Amino acid sequence: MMQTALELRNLSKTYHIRAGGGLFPAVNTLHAVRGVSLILPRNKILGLVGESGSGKSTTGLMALRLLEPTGGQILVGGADITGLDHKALKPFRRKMQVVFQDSYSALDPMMTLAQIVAEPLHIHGLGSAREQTDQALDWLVRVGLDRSYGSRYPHELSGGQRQRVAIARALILRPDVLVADEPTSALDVSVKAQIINLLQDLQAEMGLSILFISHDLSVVRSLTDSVAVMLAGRIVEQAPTEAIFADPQHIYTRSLLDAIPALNPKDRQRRSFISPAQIEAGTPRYSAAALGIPPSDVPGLVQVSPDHLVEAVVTP
Amino acid sequence: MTLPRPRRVALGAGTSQTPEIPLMRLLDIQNLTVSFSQHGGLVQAVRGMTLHIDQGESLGIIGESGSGKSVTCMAALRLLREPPARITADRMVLADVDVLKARGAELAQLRGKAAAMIFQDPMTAFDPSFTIGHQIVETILAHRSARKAEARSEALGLLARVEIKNPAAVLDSYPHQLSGGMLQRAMIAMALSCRPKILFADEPTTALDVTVQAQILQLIKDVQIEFGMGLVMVTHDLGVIAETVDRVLVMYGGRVMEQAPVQDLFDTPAHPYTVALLASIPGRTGGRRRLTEIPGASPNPANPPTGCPFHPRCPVAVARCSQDTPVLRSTAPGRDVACWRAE
Amino acid sequence: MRRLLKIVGALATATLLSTAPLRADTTVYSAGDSTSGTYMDYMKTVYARAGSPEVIQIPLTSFDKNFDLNALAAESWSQSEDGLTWTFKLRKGLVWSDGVPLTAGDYIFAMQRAATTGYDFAWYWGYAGGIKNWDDVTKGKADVSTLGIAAPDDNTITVTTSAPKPYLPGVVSLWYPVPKHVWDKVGDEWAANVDTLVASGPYMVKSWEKSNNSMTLVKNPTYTGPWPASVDTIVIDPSLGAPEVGLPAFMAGEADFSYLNAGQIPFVEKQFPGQITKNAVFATSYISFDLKSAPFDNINVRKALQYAVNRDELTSTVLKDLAIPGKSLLPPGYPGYNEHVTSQAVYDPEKAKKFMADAGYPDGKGFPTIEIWYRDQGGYNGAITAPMLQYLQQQWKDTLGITMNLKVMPTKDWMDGLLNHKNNLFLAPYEYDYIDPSNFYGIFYNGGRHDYHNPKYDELVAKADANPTWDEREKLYEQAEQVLIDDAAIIPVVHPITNAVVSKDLTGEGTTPNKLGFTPLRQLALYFYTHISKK
Amino acid sequence: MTQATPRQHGPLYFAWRRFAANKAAVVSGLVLMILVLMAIFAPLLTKTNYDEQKFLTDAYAMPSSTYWFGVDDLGRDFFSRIVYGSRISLTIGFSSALFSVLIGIPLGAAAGYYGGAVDWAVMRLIELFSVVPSLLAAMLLGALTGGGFFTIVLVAALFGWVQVCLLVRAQVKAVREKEFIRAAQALGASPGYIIWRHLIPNSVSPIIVGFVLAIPLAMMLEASLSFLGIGVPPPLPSWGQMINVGMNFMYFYWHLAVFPTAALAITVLAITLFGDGLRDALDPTLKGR
Amino acid sequence: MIRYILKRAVSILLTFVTVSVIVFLMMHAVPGGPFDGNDMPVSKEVRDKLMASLGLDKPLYVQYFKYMWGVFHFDFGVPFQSPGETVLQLLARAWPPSLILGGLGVVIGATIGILLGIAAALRRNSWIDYIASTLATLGLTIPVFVISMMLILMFAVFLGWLPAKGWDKPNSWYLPIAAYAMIPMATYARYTRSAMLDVLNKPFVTVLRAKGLSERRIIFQHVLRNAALPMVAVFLPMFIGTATGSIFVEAMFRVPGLGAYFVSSITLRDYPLEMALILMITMMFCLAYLLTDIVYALLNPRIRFGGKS
Repeated sequence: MMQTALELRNLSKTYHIRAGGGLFPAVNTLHAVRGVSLILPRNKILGLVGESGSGKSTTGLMALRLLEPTGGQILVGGADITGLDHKALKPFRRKMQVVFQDSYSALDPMMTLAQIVAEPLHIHGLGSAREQTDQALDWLVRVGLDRSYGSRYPHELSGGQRQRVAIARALILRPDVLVADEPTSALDVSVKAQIINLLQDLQAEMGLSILFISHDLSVVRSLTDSVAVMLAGRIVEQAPTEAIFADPQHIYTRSLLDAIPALNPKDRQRRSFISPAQIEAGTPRYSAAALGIPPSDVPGLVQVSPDHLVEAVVTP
Repeated sequence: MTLPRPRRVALGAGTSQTPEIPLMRLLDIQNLTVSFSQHGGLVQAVRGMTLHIDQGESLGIIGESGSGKSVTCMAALRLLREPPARITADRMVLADVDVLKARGAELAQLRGKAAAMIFQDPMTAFDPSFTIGHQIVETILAHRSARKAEARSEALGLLARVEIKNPAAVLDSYPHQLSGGMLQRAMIAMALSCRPKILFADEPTTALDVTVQAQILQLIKDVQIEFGMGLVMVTHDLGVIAETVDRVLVMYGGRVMEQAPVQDLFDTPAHPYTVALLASIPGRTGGRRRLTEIPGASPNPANPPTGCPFHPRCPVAVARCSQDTPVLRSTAPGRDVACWRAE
Repeated sequence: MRRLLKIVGALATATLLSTAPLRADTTVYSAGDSTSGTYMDYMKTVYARAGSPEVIQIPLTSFDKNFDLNALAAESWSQSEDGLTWTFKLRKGLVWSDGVPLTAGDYIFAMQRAATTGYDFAWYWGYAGGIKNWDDVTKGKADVSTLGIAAPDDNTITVTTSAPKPYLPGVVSLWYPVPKHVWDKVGDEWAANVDTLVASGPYMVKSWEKSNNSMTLVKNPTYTGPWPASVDTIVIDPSLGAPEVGLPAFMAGEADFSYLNAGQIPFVEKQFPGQITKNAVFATSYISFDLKSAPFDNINVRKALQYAVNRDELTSTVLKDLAIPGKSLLPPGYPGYNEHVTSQAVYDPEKAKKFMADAGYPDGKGFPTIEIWYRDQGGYNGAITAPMLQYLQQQWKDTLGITMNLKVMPTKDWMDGLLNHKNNLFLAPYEYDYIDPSNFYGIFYNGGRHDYHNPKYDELVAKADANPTWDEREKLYEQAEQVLIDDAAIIPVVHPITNAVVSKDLTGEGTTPNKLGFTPLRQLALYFYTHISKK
Repeated sequence: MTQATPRQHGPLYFAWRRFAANKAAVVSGLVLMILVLMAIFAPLLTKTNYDEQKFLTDAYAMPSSTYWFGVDDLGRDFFSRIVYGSRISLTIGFSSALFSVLIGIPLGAAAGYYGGAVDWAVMRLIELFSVVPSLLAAMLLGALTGGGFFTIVLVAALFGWVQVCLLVRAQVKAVREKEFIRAAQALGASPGYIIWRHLIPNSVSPIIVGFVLAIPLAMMLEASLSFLGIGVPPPLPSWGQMINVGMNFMYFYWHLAVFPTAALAITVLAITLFGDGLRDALDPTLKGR
Repeated sequence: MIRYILKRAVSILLTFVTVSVIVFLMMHAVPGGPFDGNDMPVSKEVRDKLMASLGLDKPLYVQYFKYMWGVFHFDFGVPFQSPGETVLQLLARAWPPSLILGGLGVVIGATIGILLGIAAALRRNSWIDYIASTLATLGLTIPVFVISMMLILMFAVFLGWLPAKGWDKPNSWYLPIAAYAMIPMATYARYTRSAMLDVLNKPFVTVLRAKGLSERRIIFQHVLRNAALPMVAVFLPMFIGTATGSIFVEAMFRVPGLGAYFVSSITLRDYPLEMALILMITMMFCLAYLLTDIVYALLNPRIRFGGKS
């Protein structure tokens, strides 16, 4: 049986936003994330795909307990970490790490690379200062930099190099789970490939499980084992990566795939705007009888093939 | 369209223009160099850039960050602050005007009217204190004598043209009230407002979502054809290039590496850098796999390598590559390559 | 003309002014005191009075520039056999400017009101006047009717004192009338309003600008007494009182005289040679100790400090033009001033050192760091205190090896510190209120201002105060001061003087020096304003 | 593998490079250094102590080769007093600035990091200080404490910390949103660790700028309070006190007012320009101009 | 937005009350009272009698509430140092000169300062910049009373062109206003320069240039408008700070304004006036900040219209 590295159960996040003026303004409730359930199997890379505002980053932050969920549970290696306080959470922090999109803001500009990479060891009090630095320098080598970089500062590096450092910092504690929040979207094409390869290599070496959050379907296709597509805080489709690319079920998934720029000028095509109404109208419908479940008017995830879930309306 | 005021015609006519230039040529840049003084040192962002664009033509400039592609555009409209920037060129003529000699009103007339530009981040490109409508109207009024109401109705039409659903509402909106995609449409509308002959698009979709990006690219392509403009699309994304332009210029380390019609570039890339770039694109085929990567990092503009800027990362480099800078030479009609190894 | 004057340089101003044509009316532009006072009523508020009430009301008596006592409202006075009761006869025919006769009742009423609702004056009439039952009335212990003053008829005032007061006629130079007939209608406000401000003196108020308390005084046509008005109009501008403001105004022809600060004197000497006058103050700046706490409970310490003061150097250098040596409580020229007393105030550093050693602090070793508290104020005191104290600070340090810190504070805080023994060293200034030695010696009488209690001193002062014979009194006061000197209770340091530049147009007795070389100027307001003339 | 330059420089090095390019700031820095050295080595530069009335017979003497800045009303060499005055005035400036920073940093950091109720409370406190007229409060405090050196430092610090606090708060707020803070949180770092290791080091620019710009404020406040009589007690030679005394002599003995005013103006000017230079050099938002 | 203003108003009211309590306590903690003598001590009985007559013998909190109750009814009491009028009357007579002086000073100073700042920002590092910066810094480095004294010496004493003091003649206004304007001029010049540079570095300015707008229009319509936003935040408070009278300028030029009362109310322990002055200024500052918030909101479409981000 496949082991679960990270599991999100029915996770949701709600914001209350005051709108308009007056003494008693309307309070709008914004459902940033609603009822997201995900399983990240051990030693696998799961892609979480969506556009800005789809709630994918919010989900990632909640998974790391960097943002308090409004509802639902987070399980790391089977243990529920949803309600744990700072102290109780600390051992779990070692098992879960994160890499962000903006490598510039992800590294403290006032610290040297050695200090940055050694910081996790320092926070968790692992080893002497010397050992910490040593280990940090080793990790710099491991992510493709030189030991001499240890005394440099972030601003002296290129974006790709900084992202390597961020990865080294994330992995020095040998976590089980890595949440990678758009780690390649700010990078140039040639560097993007380097970072994707580095993640692939380290994942394989360390048996890492990665939750890979991205809006870039091309990258997701090259890197992930399976994909979950998010739209407006919900997951609308989830399947092994090739299944998504080969056989997208949801109209939104299809529109996302359509929007990928052609990689050959010959494949240029006219594109048109897909409205929310079109998405709603295009939501797949499945017969309850065929699925053997009770019918419902509201969309829910339906299993269309063994690993393929899609948000669909179940009709009688 | 109203005619430009007589004085400006006279000014424009008085500037140097050589009779050999074909009437169609909108932009002609030869041997452009842009450098910035920084901490006492001089950083060369663009080194001997040559490009031209004709009426109705679309040119893509592709390159990674720091390759000098945006600086080239900014230099063409003299939008860089001088100093610290220093621009030299053997020739830089935009719509029959010598850009390097243009001053004050002449320059202002060049901008927006001869050439318009759209920028990467629509969120910061508008003045937050004024409505979209105001900013479009003022652009129109800056170049044409029209009544405010006329300009306003024209702005309304432009917003409708860029496929904004409720143009009247957007006209009276402040920038912060609109989404990035909407603002980028508004910026295109603003760029079109004076019927420019040439449109510079500097990474116009980088800050946008995938689906929005596709729509904006489509829109740019549509209006380019409709208005018969020349288009310069600056991007780091090969996909965008593939989608939008006819001819491509590949830049690296402040230099042009290769120039080719877009189909030829994708089919038969000539420069090793172009080859490597195309190979490193993720997601071209199905299945998890390692990508072909270009080792190393882009050159540091403050301390560029000698010879070919790509030689430290080039898989086929020879000794000569590190010493002599290859010149851009024609290998086939419409194809130029700057590589010692390319035939 | 005036504009022209301003355009011409400052140098020419003086000469031009002197040749300026005569004005139809003579107007004197003069400095005032208070910018914030409210009531033009001396008997209500002494320290925060507005303008110069002493010019518009007529006191019983007043001093002239030679400090001789003149009869003003009182035509004559006499002392009873036991010396306890004084009878003042008012001049006949005095009227208020509204035509109502000025009567003894107006004087009595003024005093009764001061005893019940005033506070500024409460100490004066008890301490200087010694009026019977005064203290009990002010404290609310006795009814105002028991006060030792009475008006047997409209022209007679009797004053009963608790002890004989031979100098009482001088004390009553500060006794001004209050128009009871107006007060009955509008109360204290009578003195805050030009319409109700009836005058009994040589001048009356024509206009009063409340915002800065500047006022215009004109001749009081109903005035029949001595010292009549000598100019038509007086414009009093309080802001001119400060030398920094007064001098520019003087130079611009906007003031007829101006006080000078130390920095201005050499400048004015050059610009206006011969026009600087020295003005009488009759004040003393002295050091006082808290005699009850260490280290100043030790008389040797006090003597050491006393002998270490070089007054002559102080006044010839640091306080040049600003003060004269203060070798006794009384200033030179003041009645009772005594050469024998002053001869003891010598500068003797060796003696000072010896006293310090005797006190147990050889070369100042072991002596605590002391702080001297002084008042933050303007005028002539403000001009001298800081430099004087810094001089003393250095001198005591050099001579005695003791360290002294200075601390300046508002008058209220200073008084609070003095009364409540919050510090043990003070610089105290005192300016006379009436011309008699008893004025100065009273400061130390029975505690007085400084909590100084010496039965011998009290006895001598009491005797001197009550003695009707001047020569005997003078001797007794000399003995009393000797007690102070022997006790080293205080150290008189300097007598401040003021300097002023006076326009050449301003002439008359009021601007010419007296026999001591001092000009009265505004210090003797009533005399000054009635003894000047303007070209 | 890369052609990056071999030398390693921290961000402060580049701030220094930017600073060094600003001529006015560098000159100001030099002037400031001279002033500080002057204050430290005052006894070596002067012929008398500041309170020695050695030249009573030459009191009020004008500047000359003997007395460079003349002699004051108390027979003291005025140059000595100006030089010693730099000690007093600079001490007031520096210690007030130090206290401002000591109060401002923790409050600003806490407000910026925790936000919410803490921020609210700190902002109310700041509001409190911004609606009270500072000079009036200074006089009231002066009356309460009796004035003098410490009152001035207290008052200057009491009203100087607000600026530092706001600067630090804004910076911490901005830095707090940076992803390296998120990363540290993800590592299980405590708020105290994050504030101390990340937020405060990254707020070093506003702290330095706040510190430097608080100095002239305190020095000017000292001059103002001296004018109102709550200054440093004589004979301590603070420039403000000397200006106040010298004003009375301005008609003739101009040197008694001009030299301390010039000393104060030059110092305040130097510190202000120095501070401006520092801010320009340290403020990343103005980078690359 | 109304909600936002109400919230600010409540918080500012809270601040106001806090200030009043603190000031009241501090005021009474200062040693000495209004009836402590000047030249000679006043006997305890007399003082007690007088203190009781003004209610100063009551517990502090009673005095505080009594005073604030009066304030609530616009009754600020009677100033001890000027008992012939109420505090309100005193303010009504002493404030106008301060208001005129401060108002004109700030407006003139700010106008010149803004122009200097604009010039300095547009010609960065040119001689204009240096001159403007020097002028601006001068106003902040020389104490205002020294500037006043220099003006008096120059124009009143040596040139004799203008009167050295007073407020009654029109030409007596020039010098104090000039002295007064120095600080706002300096502050505004510095502030404008940095605000302008800030905006000039914004990306949208490049866009405006790319649109072909004239430099003049870019500066005067767009850059100034955006730079004005942060400048608005300092204008009103500064206006209040000076419109209530500068102790220094008014003292030097003998302007019969409020300035002198700040000092005298404290040294003379004139509690009603002291309290009234502080409350008044505090209230005005509070209102100024509130108004600033409102104006800021009105000028800033982000707050005015809410919306995204």
